[in-house]
Amino acid sequence: MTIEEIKEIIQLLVETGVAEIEVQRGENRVWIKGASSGQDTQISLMPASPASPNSSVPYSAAQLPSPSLPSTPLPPIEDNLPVIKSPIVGTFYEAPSAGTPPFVKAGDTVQPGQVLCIIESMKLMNEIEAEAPGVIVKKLVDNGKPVEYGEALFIYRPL
Amino acid sequence: MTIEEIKEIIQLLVETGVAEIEVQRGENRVWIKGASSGQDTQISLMPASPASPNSSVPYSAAQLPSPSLPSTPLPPIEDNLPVIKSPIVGTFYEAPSAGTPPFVKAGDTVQPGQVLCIIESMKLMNEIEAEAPGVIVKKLVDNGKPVEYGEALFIYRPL
Amino acid sequence: MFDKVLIANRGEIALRIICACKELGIRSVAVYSEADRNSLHVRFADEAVCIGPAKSAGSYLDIPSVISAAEITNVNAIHPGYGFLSENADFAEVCQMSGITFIGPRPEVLKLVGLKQSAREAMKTAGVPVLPGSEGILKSAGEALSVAGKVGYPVMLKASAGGGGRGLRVVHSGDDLPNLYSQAQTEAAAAFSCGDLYLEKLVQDPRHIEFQVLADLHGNVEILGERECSLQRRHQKILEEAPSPSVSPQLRQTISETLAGAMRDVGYTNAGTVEFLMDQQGNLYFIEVNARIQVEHPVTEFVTGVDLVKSQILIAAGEPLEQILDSPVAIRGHAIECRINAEHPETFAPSPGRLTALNLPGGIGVRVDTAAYTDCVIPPYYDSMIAKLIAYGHDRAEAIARMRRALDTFVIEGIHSTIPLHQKILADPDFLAGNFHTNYLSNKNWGQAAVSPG
Amino acid sequence: MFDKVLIANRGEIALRIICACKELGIRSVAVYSEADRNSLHVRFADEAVCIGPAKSAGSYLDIPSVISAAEITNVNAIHPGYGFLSENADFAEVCQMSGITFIGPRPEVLKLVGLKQSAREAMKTAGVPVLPGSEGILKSAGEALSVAGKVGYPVMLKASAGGGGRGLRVVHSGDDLPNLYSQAQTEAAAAFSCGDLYLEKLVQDPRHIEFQVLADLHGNVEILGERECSLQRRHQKILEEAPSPSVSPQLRQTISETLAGAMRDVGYTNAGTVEFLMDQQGNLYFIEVNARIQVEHPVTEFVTGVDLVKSQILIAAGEPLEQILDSPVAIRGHAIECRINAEHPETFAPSPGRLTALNLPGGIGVRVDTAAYTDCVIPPYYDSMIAKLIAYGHDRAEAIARMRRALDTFVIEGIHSTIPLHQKILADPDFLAGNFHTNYLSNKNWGQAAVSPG
Repeated sequence: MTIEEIKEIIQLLVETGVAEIEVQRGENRVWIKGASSGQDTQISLMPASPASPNSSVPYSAAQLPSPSLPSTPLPPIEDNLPVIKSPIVGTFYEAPSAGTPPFVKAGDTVQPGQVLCIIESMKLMNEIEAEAPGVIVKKLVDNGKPVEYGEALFIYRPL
Repeated sequence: MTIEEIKEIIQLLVETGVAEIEVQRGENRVWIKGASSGQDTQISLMPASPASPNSSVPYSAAQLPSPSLPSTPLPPIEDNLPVIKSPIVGTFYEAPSAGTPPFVKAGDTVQPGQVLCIIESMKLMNEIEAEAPGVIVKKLVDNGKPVEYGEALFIYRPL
Repeated sequence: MFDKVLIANRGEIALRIICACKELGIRSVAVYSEADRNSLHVRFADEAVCIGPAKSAGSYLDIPSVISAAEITNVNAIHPGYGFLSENADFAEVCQMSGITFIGPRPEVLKLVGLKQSAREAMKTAGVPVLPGSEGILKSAGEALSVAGKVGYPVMLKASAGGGGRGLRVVHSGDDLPNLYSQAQTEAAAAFSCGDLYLEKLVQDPRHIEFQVLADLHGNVEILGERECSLQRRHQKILEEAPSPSVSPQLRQTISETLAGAMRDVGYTNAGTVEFLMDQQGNLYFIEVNARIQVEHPVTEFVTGVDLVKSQILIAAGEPLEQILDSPVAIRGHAIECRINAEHPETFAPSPGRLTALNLPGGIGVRVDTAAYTDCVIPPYYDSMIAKLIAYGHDRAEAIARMRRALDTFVIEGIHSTIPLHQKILADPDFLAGNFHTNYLSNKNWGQAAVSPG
Repeated sequence: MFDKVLIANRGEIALRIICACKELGIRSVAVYSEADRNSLHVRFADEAVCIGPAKSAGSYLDIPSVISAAEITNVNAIHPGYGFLSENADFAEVCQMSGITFIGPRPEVLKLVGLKQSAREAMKTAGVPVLPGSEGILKSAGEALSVAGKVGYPVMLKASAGGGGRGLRVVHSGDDLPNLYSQAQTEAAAAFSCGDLYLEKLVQDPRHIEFQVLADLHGNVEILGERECSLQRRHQKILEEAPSPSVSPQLRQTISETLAGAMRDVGYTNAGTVEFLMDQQGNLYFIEVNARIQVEHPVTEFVTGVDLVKSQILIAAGEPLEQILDSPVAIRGHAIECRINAEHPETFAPSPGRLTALNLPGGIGVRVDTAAYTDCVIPPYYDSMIAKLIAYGHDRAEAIARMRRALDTFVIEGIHSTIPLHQKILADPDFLAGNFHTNYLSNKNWGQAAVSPG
């Protein structure tokens, strides 16, 4: 691998905001970790508000009044499992109506098309369905709470 | 991998802000980690104005009207030899008076205390003396030209 | 007064409105797309809700998402800013039905002034000068030919629902008219789902001049002078000033009085702008109403001392104008705004990307409205404006000198910007002499500006 | 008019003066120490000369270096800013001898007003109210005892050449006086090479109020209203406003008229500030003349519309005041300045270092004077001010609301700043009521402010 090629890779790193890259060609190997500026690119894709005080997010929450509504504090993703996100803004309901049991609970196996919850938006009840078979690992939002676009609703394990 | 190539990689590291890099070629391997804060400090000590267009100095000369007086464009230091700098602001004279030969010229060996040039400041003629024995390699300022504090006047080779 | 206001916009205008809310002690809710997660309007609002993906059709333009965000955050009112949903009568109507105050005119007034031909009729009735042209919508190319014969060529065919130059054709002779008529009709139908056209006399090399309106809920209307917006590229304003170097105090007063009556007659409320063309004899002709806060509102704020965005909120909350404004509002000094866009200064090619270095000018007489910061990313999804740079002076010469030094100390690296173009304009003898019109930039060959006036 | 001006200063004031030069079409020369190589004043001046090492004694305070820089760049004039050489009569004299215009008062006037006791005498003669105290320099502790007995305790012993609290002692009874007298004398001699002392009655919990003066080379003097500078920590101003909430129009007019005569009598020229203490009955007493532009000049600029730094340059170039100022200069609205220092907001411990993130507030009614940028370094060698944040409003309430939102959107990371202290002040009922004096901060226990008034 020539210096020119390495330069190109670094350029890519800086431009795309990729954090680390490792390239191996036969016996040649290069490993690069983007730094302060490379990290920034990553930061620009991170959730804005729940920055921990020691993070290097441009404007850290420590010095700023953080918005009271959580701007998508991405939940700790247990074991790197995927999440089911809200496709709309609205109010989350776990059950068809008050007093009835929830559509799903942790441990349930769900099939494609199965209703997982309702998001109420402009008085309309939107049923959110499972897209693939899986097991619900955890419900992330409390009943009746507002959710943003893209907010994680459930952690699930695909089957 | 030659030292020259390693130098180039380090240069790249400094310019792009990459944090770490590892390059392996066959049995050769080099791993470099940029000094997170040290790196910045280094940049902040770089000359501000004569920044080359591809440098990462905060505001590059390419996009800015550069000051017409050279803000100490550190001259190319030939073979990494030391320079003798001006201790004051003023006008540089290579000779005691017009028409007389210069105090020193390239190739001259100078002794401590020997006068190298005059810097005129507020009508006062300040004689600049050699501090250590050496050979003058190059005069960097033209006769009668203004010099800043810290501006390089001569390149010399210590004896 | 409102407790909490949602700002249905992004960028500098969202931040501008958040600042107005903070000054009034009102809590603010930002909405944002996934591309704007790290934006300053998200950072500085009291609350923020992600409403959709980067593309504005699914976020900033999506009425259900915006209304849902307003409902889950329990706001009293929505400020729409400019662009996006700001002049959307449907949106204003949904707000009304949802019990949320829309900070802008009533839906029916938005509808009236949004249709160019009906706005023109209303203004004409109230005595505001309009361009000679068709009475209402043209029924056929034949009618267009007959009207054009009466007002004299060249004429313009315009889409009634139009904007941005779509459905617009310049006609130089009757021979070309039938062809151009059907082209314009097809284009208008495709762009606005409405092929209605009308016809107006073409003004050669016009100036673009607009008057700022504030109207409260109690029938009081105040005109806060005019702005000169003739410097445009591709029908987009690039540099604005107040007052106009070509409007006399007499003309200002006459138009202001007529306009105040006209806006009262149509039931206009909140802030708005009435746009005029000025011909080479100095006559003004109404062209359209912009029923929202304008990008260039700060030049009016500088010369009148009125905070237009705070005024919008106060008006929507029911405050009468005499509580909001000094009486009488005086015009003092001169202000210029340069739009600093993420564009190549010569080709106007968009230049989105990361600002690797940023130095904002400051000091006396200089105002910057921006949501940019060092290391922020200008996304490719929205308009290209990075910042508005506004300079004020006792007179036009001082404002120009201030603007020049502000441009000299404005540093943007990492992307191209229109700063060099503005530096060229502010050194140009024609600009300095106030000698320009809407074709100024294209005549100078500065950038690839379109030739037809807007 | 000058072709080229050298700015013998650094930081925001150097940039402020460069901006004024640019607006007047004058070329500017920056000087800088090795620590300031990457400063914006170096970047934006037309030329820049390194004049010495980081420590100011060898650079910004070194007269031969500054004069040499002026000579090799062929400037017509030097603007000294504030601090450093700005009130140094020797420097002004060297400028004169070198054929360079010093933008400030004449050397002999600098000398006169620089000695507190002679300034006090001159003011007293012209009818400006001064504090009861000694007539001229005290000859002995015995004379001090006798004067103190007449004016009544507590009294203050002050160094004639003094400043910054050195050589200053508060005396509560005659028993303490002899000891404190010799302490003050020793301190003054060490600090200023002059042990001369004088004595004044101590005003309890005074307000600090100062009047802005402009005087041309033709004997015309204009007083541009006052500034309220009572909010101090360790004798250093931290927040200033104009006008003062405690000066009535009548008092302003009376003092202005008397002051104009006094400044004309002493042959004062260029910009200057006359500082007063106000006692709890609202009486003003002269304390000293600051013969330079003040840090807090922007609040006066906001309420008068006068560009004080441009005025300084025009005055030095011989322009008469009637060409520079509107006549009469009116005071409109209210302005507040917060000094944003690189200090811990509670301990006031200096906090030099790199600004890792910076967001400057902007928008309507907000002005920022700063030389800071993202990633710049605040060096430990000079004063700790990073930025001046100034907010303007129609009235004090609006100015306060603007300042609050400006502070809320001002982001500095990497070092500590006084932003949180200002946020506390601007939310404090006593401040909002205009109910404060120079001991306000120490009484609140906000920071370790010294107890004795300045």
